Order: sequence, then structure tokens, then C-alpha cells
Amino acid sequence: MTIVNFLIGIGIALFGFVLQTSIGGINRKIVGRMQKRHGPRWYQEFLDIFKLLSKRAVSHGWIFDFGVIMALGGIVGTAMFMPLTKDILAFTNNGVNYDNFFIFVYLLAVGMLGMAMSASGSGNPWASIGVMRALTTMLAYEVPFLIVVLTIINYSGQSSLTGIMEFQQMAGNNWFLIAMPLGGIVGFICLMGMLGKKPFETYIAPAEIASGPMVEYGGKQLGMLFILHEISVFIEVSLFVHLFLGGAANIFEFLIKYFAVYTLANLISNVNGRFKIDQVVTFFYKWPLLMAVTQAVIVIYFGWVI
Amino acid sequence: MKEMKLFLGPQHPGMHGNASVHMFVDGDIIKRSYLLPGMLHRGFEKQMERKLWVNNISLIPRVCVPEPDINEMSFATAAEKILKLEIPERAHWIRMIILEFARISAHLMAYGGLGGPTGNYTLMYHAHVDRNYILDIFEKITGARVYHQYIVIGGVRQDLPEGIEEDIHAFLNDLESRLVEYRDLGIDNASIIKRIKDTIMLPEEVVWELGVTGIGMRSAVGKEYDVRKVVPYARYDQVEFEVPTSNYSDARARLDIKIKEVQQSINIIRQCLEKMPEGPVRVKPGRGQSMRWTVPFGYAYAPIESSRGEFGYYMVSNGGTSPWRVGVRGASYPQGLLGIEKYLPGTRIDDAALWVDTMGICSPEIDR
Amino acid sequence: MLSTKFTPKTKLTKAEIDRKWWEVGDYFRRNSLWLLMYCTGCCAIELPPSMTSAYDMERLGMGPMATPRQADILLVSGYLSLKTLRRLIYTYEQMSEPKYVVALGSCPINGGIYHDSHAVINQLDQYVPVDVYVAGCMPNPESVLNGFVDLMEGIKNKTMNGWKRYHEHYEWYKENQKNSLGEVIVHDEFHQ
Amino acid sequence: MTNSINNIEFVNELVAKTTKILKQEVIDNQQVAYEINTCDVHHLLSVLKTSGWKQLSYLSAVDWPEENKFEVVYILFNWEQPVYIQVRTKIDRENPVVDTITTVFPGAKYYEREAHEFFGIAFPGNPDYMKQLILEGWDDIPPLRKDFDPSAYSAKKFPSREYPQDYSVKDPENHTREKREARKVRGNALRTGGKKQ
Repeated sequence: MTIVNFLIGIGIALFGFVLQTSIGGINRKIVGRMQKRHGPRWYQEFLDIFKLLSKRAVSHGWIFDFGVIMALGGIVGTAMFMPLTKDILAFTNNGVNYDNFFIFVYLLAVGMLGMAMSASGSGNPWASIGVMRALTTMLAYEVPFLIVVLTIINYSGQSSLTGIMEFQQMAGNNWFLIAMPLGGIVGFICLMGMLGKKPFETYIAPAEIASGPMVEYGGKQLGMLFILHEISVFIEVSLFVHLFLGGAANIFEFLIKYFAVYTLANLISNVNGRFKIDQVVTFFYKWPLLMAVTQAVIVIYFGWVI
Repeated sequence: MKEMKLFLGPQHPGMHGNASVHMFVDGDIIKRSYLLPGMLHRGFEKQMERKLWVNNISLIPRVCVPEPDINEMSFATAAEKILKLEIPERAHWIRMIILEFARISAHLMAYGGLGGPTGNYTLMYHAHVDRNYILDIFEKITGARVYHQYIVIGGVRQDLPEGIEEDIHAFLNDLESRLVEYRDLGIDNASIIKRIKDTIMLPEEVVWELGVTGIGMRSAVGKEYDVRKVVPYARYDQVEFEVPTSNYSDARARLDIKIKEVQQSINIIRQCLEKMPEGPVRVKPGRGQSMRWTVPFGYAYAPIESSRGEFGYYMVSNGGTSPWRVGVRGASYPQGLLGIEKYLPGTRIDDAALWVDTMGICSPEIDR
Repeated sequence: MLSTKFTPKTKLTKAEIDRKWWEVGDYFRRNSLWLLMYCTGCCAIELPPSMTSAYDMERLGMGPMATPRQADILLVSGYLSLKTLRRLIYTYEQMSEPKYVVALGSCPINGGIYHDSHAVINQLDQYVPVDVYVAGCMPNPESVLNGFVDLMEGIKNKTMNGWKRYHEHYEWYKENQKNSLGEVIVHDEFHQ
Repeated sequence: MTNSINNIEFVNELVAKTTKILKQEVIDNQQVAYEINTCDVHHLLSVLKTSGWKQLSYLSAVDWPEENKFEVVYILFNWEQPVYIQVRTKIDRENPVVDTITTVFPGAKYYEREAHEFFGIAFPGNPDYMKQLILEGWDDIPPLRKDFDPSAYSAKKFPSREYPQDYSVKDPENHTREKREARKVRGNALRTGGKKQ
């Protein structure tokens, strides 16, 4: 562990931010074309974020401000552990890679907690409803997702992301998306839930609860929240790429897979309406959970893998 | 949990128009609610008493913004009833074309508005594109996109421009082919069905209690209670059209009827273009000077089927150059005020915006 | 001939540095204007066409926002009744700075067709500072977009200083608001 | 509708049987109007409701300052026998009180509140009729009365814009002639393709 590791980690977080922001902008353009219009410039998301940072901020007490910073710190800290490819990762020591899956699970919670704290600190009822919904949605998608990931960990015998990546690449690019089709589908549905894409966008829902947790944010805090959002999307999509799509041997492969996954999620999101919060929970606890358990049984007890 | 107070509007993305729904919620369930109207109050009824009959024509379209033509039609028919005025045959047919286009435009807007509360913005964008084509046709016929001031007392302001029939036919064919797409994106979309099926109910006894008309009534009662059929105005008794109904009024049934009505309106416009006779389109109403003509003493109520229900002007003239009293019966008045007070409670916060949207509540006509 | 190479470097003062940063901020601000969708009046009906696919406002980097905190532009679309004005002032004061006000239609300019109505105010800039007026009843989407382009030009030329004026003449604005509204605070049966 | 005349006759008989008619008017073949005494309104409306006129389309008032009366109007409709019935009754302008009809038509609640707000008519029996609905902080006589002048109220309350230059037409004769000539010049220019002759 040297200072170089930290610098690489921050570099990865920064790279994730730039990557996701550009791809988000390109996706806005793609969606625009789908909706019979031109769409914004591809770098529009950068302009939005920097504009927000250039505005004056309104504070609602120190919990409100501190929560945002804590959330941003937590998310950046999480992103620092994320491997981009098999070789590019920040914290490695004599062949031991510190990129265990459970690091991400625990560190992501810091970000979420900070955001929940800050939004509740604003005192707006819409915000507290939004936070309540966000936590409920998280509870809903975490269970099937964790079952699938535990199956993968059980099957490959390790929980390091680079290890899982190598495991998939070794046997002639046998991706877990194909090897465990049910689990792959569940993984993608849960990814949609994590990203807050449309059938599960219940906690943002501008038309119902006025953009939920973000209702009281403006100016600098909202800018930080946007950065936080971009980096957390980067983490979630990268997790999916590494776990189900066989990771990446080089950076271009990673970019292509990343772009494909995010665009697909976005396109599906744009022709769907959103569920109510109770429908989200019942949805996740019905089919995805059943499919995840079936997949786990098939893999663990029968050992059948395509 | 303690009751919490929430405002849906006036500044809220889920609220159409400038009105506010105040809700007291317990958890996710609405316990009490009110509509707070009046943010769009302009004193129309007072303004009309102070203006000449001719001047009023420029004022009235502004009563209901999404569908201004019904105001002109209702005002003109009420005045013609008092005047006992027969207007030229061709004017009736042109009025019908305008009214049906206005209905399609309002339905498309309301149906696209489903995209707001449910989050399917693609539907909204597509619906607005088609609505914009209608506005272009309006601009060709009347010279204005939104406020046409085209239907006047004694006919219509001017004849149809040459070659408009081709434009109308081209647009209608285009729209008709796309109705399937609207169904797929909206009411037949699996994720949206979850939101609109078996929820936001409007049972028959509620219809009679509140006095709901229009699509809400027809979807609940299951009979062809349409002002165009029951009390025909213009030449609606000479065209063939169906009034779609249903016996089970949830949000999906009402939206379904909206799409079916668009189809019927398309048929009506085609028939109008076919059956329309040649001739003059306007007669001079009343007696007196060119502008300051008078209307004799009388009372009249002129109901019109708008996209949201029965819309009418109650008009009293005392023989002067301006109306003595004009009362506006907003089509969404009953469900907007009493409906929100009595029947929004019990639904969830998620449903409130959809409730307002599918009941067809138009705040400017409540406030005037 | 003087070479620029050897001109002595002057140290920038703090005010100048601030100005430079402000210009950088202005670039971002004018390219990413977020609207507050407060449909105060009938001109709001021309906003959906200009926002959606027909005229596509998002090309200019503009888009609707859900809450006043997030928005940059307060779009006053049409006439303002007294009841709306009260909420408008709340909304305006909630927005984070820099903020701009765009008034659509002729009613905010001089009352328009409702100039003698008992419920509609005649002149908006007595109560909140207005940066851009778009005249017309109602303005076409083209003119709405043109108004926004004017606003962007104005931000570039540093002429859109409404929010600074509101700070400077706060007493004057408050007095006008009190004269017309009676009281700025809302009292009705729903605000027990 | 072929049977619309029959419908109107049916309504005439029904109303004549129920109450005393002061004035009767047939507006067209699907609309009739009756003027009755104030005390009979409640009874007539409930009889009409049981006979099928289940929908209250409109409720409002008209101000007649010369007679010193308010005229309250109820419009009912029956979808099965399509006749619009206007029931009108005149009440004293100084002390305007009408009993509520919310017991017959619950939907009248907000119409009555609005009538109270705009005319000052009291509806005893309607629990909320005194509350303000549309106006907020109103400090003058009810605005739809004929003796209320909105233009004076507006001038008193809302400052108007002052224009540095007066664009209003001072000499209408001259002005129209100038305009006509300008129009002629413009038309000529268009006809000749913009070239001056």
C-alpha cells in the first residue's frame, strides 16, 4: 500500500465519473432520437453538473450538508476499489487483489446512508417519503441479487471480482450471463432497480413525489449529488459487467460492454411506466426471487451449468 | 404514524395546470384531501358583462386553455338561441370539423399526459408531436395555433382555405395508423397496466352523486350519454358515429374510451368533409350598428360535449349591446372539487396525479 | 515593436479573479438552463410543444425541473392572479441564485386582455424583477425559444441581473407586494 | 329526437302538478324554463330528481339591481328524456337567503359556495358556504354584483405600467386616412413586385 495505490484509486473514480457522464449524455441523445427529436449535446451532463457547482447553495442545517459530503466520500471510496480490467485496479499487493465483492456491498451502504441522512435533514416531507421508498426498493432488489451473486461465488469458489473475471475468461469466455441464464436475467432486472430505471424509478418519481430525496437540493449540494449518482451508476454497471459478462481483458472491451449494458437498461427504461412502491416489492419478491433460488438450486445441488 | 400534510401543486410536475391538491397522508394512503382552486381566476364572468358581444369572442377562448373551441361554440350557440338565428348550412359543418379537431387535440394531450404520472415520457413526446400537427392545421384554417376566435355568432369567421382537405386527409390517415402505437405505449403496456387497471374507480352511484359527465359517466354507466347524441347541436344528427362506453370505470377503461373517441372523431371529420355543402359561412347577427348590435331579452343554456364532459354557457341578455350575465359550467367542476374532497381519500399518493389526470380535470374552467 | 514576451506580468486582484471565475460560471449557466414548470397561466399550453419533439428545447440544454430549488429560470407563463402571485413570490424566494425570470405573454407586461380585471395584476416587475419578456397572446414556440436565446445572450453580456436587483431594492419590492396583496402570507381554510 | 315535444309536455304537466308556476318559457325543443316561488324550489327539485332529472348541470345567480332582486338559477338534466330544465327564482337583494339544495343534489355544495362568494347569497344548511373558495383575502363587495366596478378596483390596487410616450390615437379622422393610404402604397408595392412606379 503506497500513495501510488491511492492515486490510482482516485484516478479510477475520476475515470468512472467522466465515463459515466459522457455515456449518460450520449444516451440522452439516443433516447432523444427514439422520441423523434434531436436531443441535447453529448456533453450536456458535464455542463449541468458544473453549472450546479457554480450556483449558490441553500443550507438546511449541518446534517443536510454533512450528509451529502459523507455520501460523496463513501461513493468515491467505493469506486476506488473497482477494477476496470483484470490488470487495472488500485489496491493490489503481491498478487492479492483487494476487490472482494463484499467491500462494495458494505461501502455502497455508506453512500446510501449519507444520502438518506441528508435528505431527511432537509425536513421536507416529500424527501422523507422518497428516502423511505429508496430504502424499501433497496431491500427489494438486494435479496434476489445477493442470492445470484452468492451462487456465482459458490460456483467459482472466490469472491474477488478479478478472480471471478478470470474464472469466466479461462473457460473460453463462458460468461455467467450465458452459463446461468436465469441468474443473468435476475441480475439485469436487479441492475435496473439499482440504477433507478423506469419500472423501478419509484423513489425519484417527479410527477408523484417531486423527485423524492432530491426535492430540497439545489446548487452545490445537487451538483455533488449528481456526481455521486454518476459514480454509483459506474460502480453498479461495472459490477454487472464483471460478474455476468466476463469482465474485460483490456479497457476497450470494458468500454464496449459497459456502453451496451447501460444503453440497453436506458432503452428499456424509456418505454415503460413506473410501478407503485408496493408493486416494486411484490415484483422483486415474486419472479426474480423464485428464479434466483431456482438458479441457485440448479447450480449448487445439480451442478448444471451451460 | 402521524398524519402528514402534502401539497400536490400548484407548482408540481404531476399537476396539470395551476391548482393545488392538499392531501393529509398517513403512510402512503391519503386520508383527507381538498382542491384549492382560484389560482387561475380572472373574473371572466364579470369581464364578459363589460364587453360588447363582438369583443367577447376574443375573450371566451381563454376560459379553457387545452380546448378553446368549445367555448366559442357554446357562446355562439347560446347567443344564437336567444337571437333565434339560423346560420348557414356550411358553417355548421365547418364548426363540426373544428370541434372534432379540438377534441382529438385535447384527447391526445390528456392521453399523452398519462406519460407524466406514470413516467413513460416517450408516450408524451409522441402524442405531442401529433398534437402539433393539429395545431398546424388550425393555423392554416384560422390563422392561430391555440386561440382561434373562429366560431363567431352567426357562423364562422371565414371559409376553409383551398386545398386544406388534402392536408386533413393526410393527417387523419397518419394518425389513424398510429393509434395502435399509442395503445402499445400506453394502456396496453405491461408496466402501465399495473398502474391503471382496477384502480381509480368511478362507480355509477358516485357519478350520479357528483354529477360527473362525459367519459367518466359513459365509462361507468354504460349508456350512450353523449350530448352530441342526446341533444344534438350543429349537424351531429346527420353524421354517423358511435359513442364508446363501458360498464366498469377504472383508469384504463377511461383511457381506452379516449382512444376510441379519437377514432370516432376521425370518422366524423371524414364524413364532414364529404357531406359539406357549398355556400356562405356567416350571417350578420342582431340589429344595430356594425359592432354595437344588440341581442334581445332572453335566457339560454347551451350545452356542448367537450372532451371532459358537458360544457355549457348560461347566458342572460337584457337587450343590450353586451351580455347581462354569462355563467360558465365547467365540465370538470363536479369531479374537480367535490370529487377530490370525497373520493380521492383512500387512494395512495402515487395515484393522486393519475386521478387528476384520468378524471380530466381542467383547472382554468373551474376557476374562470 | 514591443514584444509581448517581455511585458511585465501584473498580478490579478481578487476582484478580477472573481470576475474571471464568474465568466466561466456564466458559460455553464447559459448552456444549461433549467426551467421551473410553474404553469401560471394560459401561455403554459405552448410550452409542451416547445419542450417536446416538435421544437425540442433540450437542444439548447434546457429542461423542466421538478422543484424550485433545482431550477434556474422561473417561467411566468401568462397572467397572474393575486392568489398565484402569492405562491410565485414564495417560489421565487426559494430558488437558489443566480436565478432568472422569464415572463411569457402580454399579461405580465401590462395586464393584456385582463387589464381591468379585479383578480389579475397588471405589471409583474413591480413585484419580482423580470429579465426577459416574450410578448404575444400567446407567443408561438418559436418566440418562446427566441426569448430563451435572448436570455442566454444576456447572461453572456452580464445584463441579466434581476436577482441582484431584488437584493438591492428588497424593501421596494416588499412594499409593492404588500400594497397589492394585503399580506404575503397565505391564510385560508387549508392552512390551519 | 322525435319525441322531444312530448317530453316538454310531460315536463310541463309534471311541474304544473307540483308547484305554482309564475312564468314559463320554452327556449327550444329541448329546453324549458320556469320561474317559481323561492319556498317551492326544494320541493320541485326533489320531485324532478325522483322523476329522472338526476343531474344538476349548473347553479348560479343573476343580479337585477333595478328590481332589487337576485335570480337564482338551477339547471337540471335528464339523460333518458333529454330536456334541460331551468328553474329560476327571485330573492331579495338586500337580504339574499336561499335554503341549500345539497340534501337533494350533493354536487351543489361547491356551486353554492361559489354563489356566496361572488354574489353574497347565503345558503343556510350548507355547512361550508361561508368559506372562501376562489378569491383569497377579498376586501370589497362580492365581485359579480352589478355595482362592483372591477376597473376601479384594478386601478386602486394594481399599479399600471406608465409609458414614456403616448401611442393612443388623438385624431381618428386623420389617422384612418393615413392608414388607408399606407395600405394602398403597400398593396401597390406588392402588386408590382416591390418596384416603385
